[in-house]
Amino acid sequence: MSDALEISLYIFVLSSFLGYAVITRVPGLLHTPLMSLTNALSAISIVASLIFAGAGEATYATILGAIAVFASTTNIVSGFLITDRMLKMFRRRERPADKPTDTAPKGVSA
Amino acid sequence: MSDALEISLYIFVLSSFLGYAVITRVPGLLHTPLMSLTNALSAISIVASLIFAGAGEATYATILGAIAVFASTTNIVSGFLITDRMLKMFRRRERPADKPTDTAPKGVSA
Amino acid sequence: MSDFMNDTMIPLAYLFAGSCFVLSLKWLSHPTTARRGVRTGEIGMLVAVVATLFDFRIIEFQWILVAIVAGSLVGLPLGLLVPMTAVPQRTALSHAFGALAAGLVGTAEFYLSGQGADASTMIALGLEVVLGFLTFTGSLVAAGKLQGIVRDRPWVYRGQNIVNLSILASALVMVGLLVYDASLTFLFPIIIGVSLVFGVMLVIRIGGADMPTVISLLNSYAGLSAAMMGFVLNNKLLIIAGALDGSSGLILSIIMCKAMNRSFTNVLFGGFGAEDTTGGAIEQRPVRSVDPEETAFLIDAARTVVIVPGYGMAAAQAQHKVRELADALLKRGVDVKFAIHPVAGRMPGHMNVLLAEANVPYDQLHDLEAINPEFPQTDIVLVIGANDVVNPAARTDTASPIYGMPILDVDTSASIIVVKRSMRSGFAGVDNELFYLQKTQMLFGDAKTVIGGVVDELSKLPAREVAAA
Amino acid sequence: MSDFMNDTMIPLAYLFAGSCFVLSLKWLSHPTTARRGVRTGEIGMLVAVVATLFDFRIIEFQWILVAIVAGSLVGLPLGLLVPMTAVPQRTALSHAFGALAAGLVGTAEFYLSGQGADASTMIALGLEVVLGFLTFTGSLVAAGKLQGIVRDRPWVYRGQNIVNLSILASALVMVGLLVYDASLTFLFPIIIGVSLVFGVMLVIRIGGADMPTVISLLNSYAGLSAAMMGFVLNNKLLIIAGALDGSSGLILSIIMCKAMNRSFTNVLFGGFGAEDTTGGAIEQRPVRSVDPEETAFLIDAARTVVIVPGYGMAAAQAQHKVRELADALLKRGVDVKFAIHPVAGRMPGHMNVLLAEANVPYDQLHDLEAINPEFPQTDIVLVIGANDVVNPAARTDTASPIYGMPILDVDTSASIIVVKRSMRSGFAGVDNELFYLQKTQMLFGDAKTVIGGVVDELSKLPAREVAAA
Ligand SMILES: NC(=O)c1ccc[n+]([C@@H]2O[C@H](COP(=O)([O-])OP(=O)(O)OC[C@H]3O[C@@H](n4cnc5c(N)ncnc54)[C@H](OP(=O)(O)O)[C@@H]3O)[C@@H](O)[C@H]2O)c1
Ligand SMILES: NC(=O)c1ccc[n+]([C@@H]2O[C@H](COP(=O)([O-])OP(=O)(O)OC[C@H]3O[C@@H](n4cnc5c(N)ncnc54)[C@H](OP(=O)(O)O)[C@@H]3O)[C@@H](O)[C@H]2O)c1
Repeated sequence: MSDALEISLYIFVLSSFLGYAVITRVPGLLHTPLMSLTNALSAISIVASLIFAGAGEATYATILGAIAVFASTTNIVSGFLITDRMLKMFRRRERPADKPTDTAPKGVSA
Repeated sequence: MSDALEISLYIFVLSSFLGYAVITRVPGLLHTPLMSLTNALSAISIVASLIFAGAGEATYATILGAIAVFASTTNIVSGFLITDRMLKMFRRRERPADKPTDTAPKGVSA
Repeated sequence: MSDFMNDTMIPLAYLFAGSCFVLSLKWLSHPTTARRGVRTGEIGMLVAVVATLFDFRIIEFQWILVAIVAGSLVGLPLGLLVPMTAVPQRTALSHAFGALAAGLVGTAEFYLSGQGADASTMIALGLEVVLGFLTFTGSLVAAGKLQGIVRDRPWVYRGQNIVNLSILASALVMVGLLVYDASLTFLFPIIIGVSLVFGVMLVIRIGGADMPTVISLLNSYAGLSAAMMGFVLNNKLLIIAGALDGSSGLILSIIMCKAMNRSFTNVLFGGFGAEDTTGGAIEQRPVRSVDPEETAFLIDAARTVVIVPGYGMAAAQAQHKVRELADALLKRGVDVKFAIHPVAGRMPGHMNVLLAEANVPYDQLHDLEAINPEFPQTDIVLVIGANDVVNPAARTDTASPIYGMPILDVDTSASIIVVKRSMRSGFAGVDNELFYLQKTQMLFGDAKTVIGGVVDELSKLPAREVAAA
Repeated sequence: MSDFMNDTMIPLAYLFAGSCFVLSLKWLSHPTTARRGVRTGEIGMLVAVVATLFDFRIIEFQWILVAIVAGSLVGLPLGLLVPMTAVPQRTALSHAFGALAAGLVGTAEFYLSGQGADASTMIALGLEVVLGFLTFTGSLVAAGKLQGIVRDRPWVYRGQNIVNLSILASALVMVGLLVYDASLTFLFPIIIGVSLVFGVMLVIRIGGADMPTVISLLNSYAGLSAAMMGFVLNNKLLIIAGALDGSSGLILSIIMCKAMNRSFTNVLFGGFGAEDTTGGAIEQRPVRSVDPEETAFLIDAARTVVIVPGYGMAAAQAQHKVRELADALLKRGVDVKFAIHPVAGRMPGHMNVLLAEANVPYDQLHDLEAINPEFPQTDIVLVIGANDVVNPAARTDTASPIYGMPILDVDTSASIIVVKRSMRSGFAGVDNELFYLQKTQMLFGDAKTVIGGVVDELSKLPAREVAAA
């Protein structure tokens, strides 16, 4: 097994565990923003496209790279914007929420 | 920055995030077993000691390695054993637990 | 300098970006920190992109500039103008874009340095391209179906699964051949073509209502494909982001399947929901129906009202009217709660976003576990355009296709008012006993119209002396 | 073959082991899955060790065999015979072992291939060795204090912090020199020596009651040192395990500091608890005291009793008697709950383990957030060898050293009975107003003895008609 492959495997496995750990903690309330956010994040593949689009190695590579940059940019811009738009809308009630914990007596904690 | 260092950094950062994510989920109830378990796990450094103890490169290396193997083995054996001993002791009550959720009416779910 | 930049700064920038992405998702775990999460993600992205521009391999910038400007021009409207109800389509579309990028990069990589590649790299490259292109067309079809451009009803014929699977198999076999002998370059375009076809085939056969599950699945494919790109280019940041994206998509689709009590295979190959647009034949059994005025009287008299929104509310764009109704009732001293089923609507979290858009505070929204115990103490449940998620058959009728799907036990409440246009069935295409219960009344009509009516009637009623909410 | 083994099998085995470790900790998140977690960790460890034995660099096995056998011989009793009350010491001891291993490997590595090492490797090596050896001696001292071999009271003198910090600084400077010029090998033994000394200095000055925090901190050092070893040897598995261990230790010490409302610096350099063994001067103010018989009467008459165990219960080994008491009361229809403060005892989770050992089901144990709202409805709180964690001064007296530490609000209950041997103060060395409240009664004596007494008295009482528990 080449070193490169070994390393990639390690990163992949660790990141997958990490993904599982953080994403299972996202409440159903935020599943739609979650979709659009991960969308924007995975558009990080733009860093690879940039190389192809800018290396000037072969015309077809430049073109393919440029299209890829275009596609990724769209996702980055729209993804972050719409996620934030959604999240802006989530707000708590002004008047004290009537959560069970709040209705329960609190003791005299200062 | 050498490749080796770069890779190590990535693994370290990812693992630390992962550690944070999983360990903050361990309830106070199990903090003592947690200590002894992580203990046993970090004794994985035995895999390094084994090389030194068995490579026969230099006597001092062999001796230091062997001592290290000894130390790690103690941790592995005792760590796993005592953790399991503790966990064996944690048991639920036989009669239905009186958790708020359970006392609340359940609806007629089949 | 440039060396230091490339050997040290860029890797560090990428590591920083990766950490930002992890934190970004971590902070999405609560509405109060979620926006910080978005900022963090943006910072990470910015740092990574800027650092990359210093990469010594980049020698000409004009195409990059053009592409970025064009991308932003398309992205801005997609991000700012798309209405909340169209979010599913937009999501599908962006998967298409992401996957396309991955596929194209893979293609470029293949022709540039495919010959030198070792087995594992070639495998990764193959997966990247296949996943990329099938996700591309698949997502486009999904978006089309959700937008109503492509017809919604699944396109099914006998032996379809065998055909589809053999298409996929052929693509993988060709990848295998390339691994075996990279010089068989003529195979590559075929692989691309086949993948594109397979994407269409895969999604065209799935009912519109299953699209959300499919989208999440395609989401994880897109992520996986990006991760594979990372394998090919030894780019750790791509692997991290891809893995995060992939696991997110996978987890969401699992959640949806669980909540629908369906299996992946059933979603992908079941041709489920073939009925849904046709709908169950109009029922002849008698039901008791009410008009907005009576409804207003009834709920105004109640102490506790639980509103159960469903896909119908989204379809009717009724969320704002519903909010008005809830506020009016709260003002009149009625205790109003919303019960949100995990798969109510057509996308995970669909109802939450719509109601948030309509300014319903999220602590008024209660999920299945929280609200089910409360129905027995509820005077009136107002079901607005929901059907399957309140169908008791899921609990009782082992024969029903939705049997075992966890539902909102509205039938345990004192009385129920159901808002829908007809007796037609919901996405699952099954009849709903709830509508025929003695304590159930039907309020027929488009959700937006009738709820609007109820609000007006309420405003006409004399103020009641307010009981403690 | 051996090549394939070393290039492919071993890395995969290590990756597998790493995944096992992550899952192992993940499953520790719930008592019902925790033991599976341990199994998984064991499997990972086994696989990693066996795979390593196939490493081509290993040519002779006799020393390995000797070391493993000897290690097992020492480990078995440490794992099987150590009583639960001695767990803190054992933990400290195993940190010492782990850190020693790291230090020794680092040393061997330095002399074998230290010359070739580049800057970053040398830095990692230096950190590994310094952290390793200071944790080694530090943990030994900590264990000694907890076991009562080393005297408990912190050993403090003026300017001590400056001295300690300069010792540490000197070690780091020497590491710096080695990074600059690896040929200065004569520095290496000095670094080791200084680190060993610093470990002693660091811990000797800290009060026995702060040991748990120190132990957790040393835990994270040990982990960090193992991770550094991974950096030096490019062993990813070591980095993963080290990072997991390190973050665990760090998180636990942060939790403890939070729960004690103290800062790291305060714990490490505060010389806090210098008073604790001396204890506050015996109070002359009057207190109302009861004997076991009266206590039995009182609690038997109560509807709801909350038991608050503290360090005293551990010191007295009274957990079994306490369980007997709880069972007796439950049988007699009294509703009994346990209130567990996060830092009750001398180790995080200390009380939970002891009570679990005494067969108290863990769903009878309630943590601070859960139980505090219930005290106002509680008839009698039975405080058994707890002091600081129930000291109202933490809420009210801004001057108190424990001000701001979240406590159990037992003073909001109807009446309180406190079991302790005297009016002496607890670890924080502060007086406790709770004992002088009108509704408080003191039950003086060794916890085990008096609780035993109460149980006997209870058994003598006539059976009461059972109210709903
Ligand atoms: N949320 C997800 O992620 C997701 C993913 C995949 C599948 N699904 C499936 O989607 C379904 C969601 O359940 P649901 O109860 O929310 O929706 P549903 O079961 O599909 O029922 C929606 C109801 O709304 C009514 N309706 C439609 N347009 C309306 C309008 N303009 N005004 C008033 N009523 C209208 C329809 O009845 P009329 O035609 O008579 O008006 C229909 O019965 C579940 O079966 C779930 O498994 C959800
Ligand atoms: N748990 C952790 O992780 C941790 C870590 C670091 C520090 N600490 C500190 O330790 C303290 C723990 O609080 P705590 O209330 O549990 O204990 P505490 O405040 O130390 O008080 C223990 C009490 O138990 C009594 N006691 C001792 N031996 C006894 C015996 N044999 N029989 C009956 N009573 C006995 C003592 O009074 P008499 O001498 O009069 O009997 C003492 O007042 C907190 O200050 C916490 O900050 C805890």
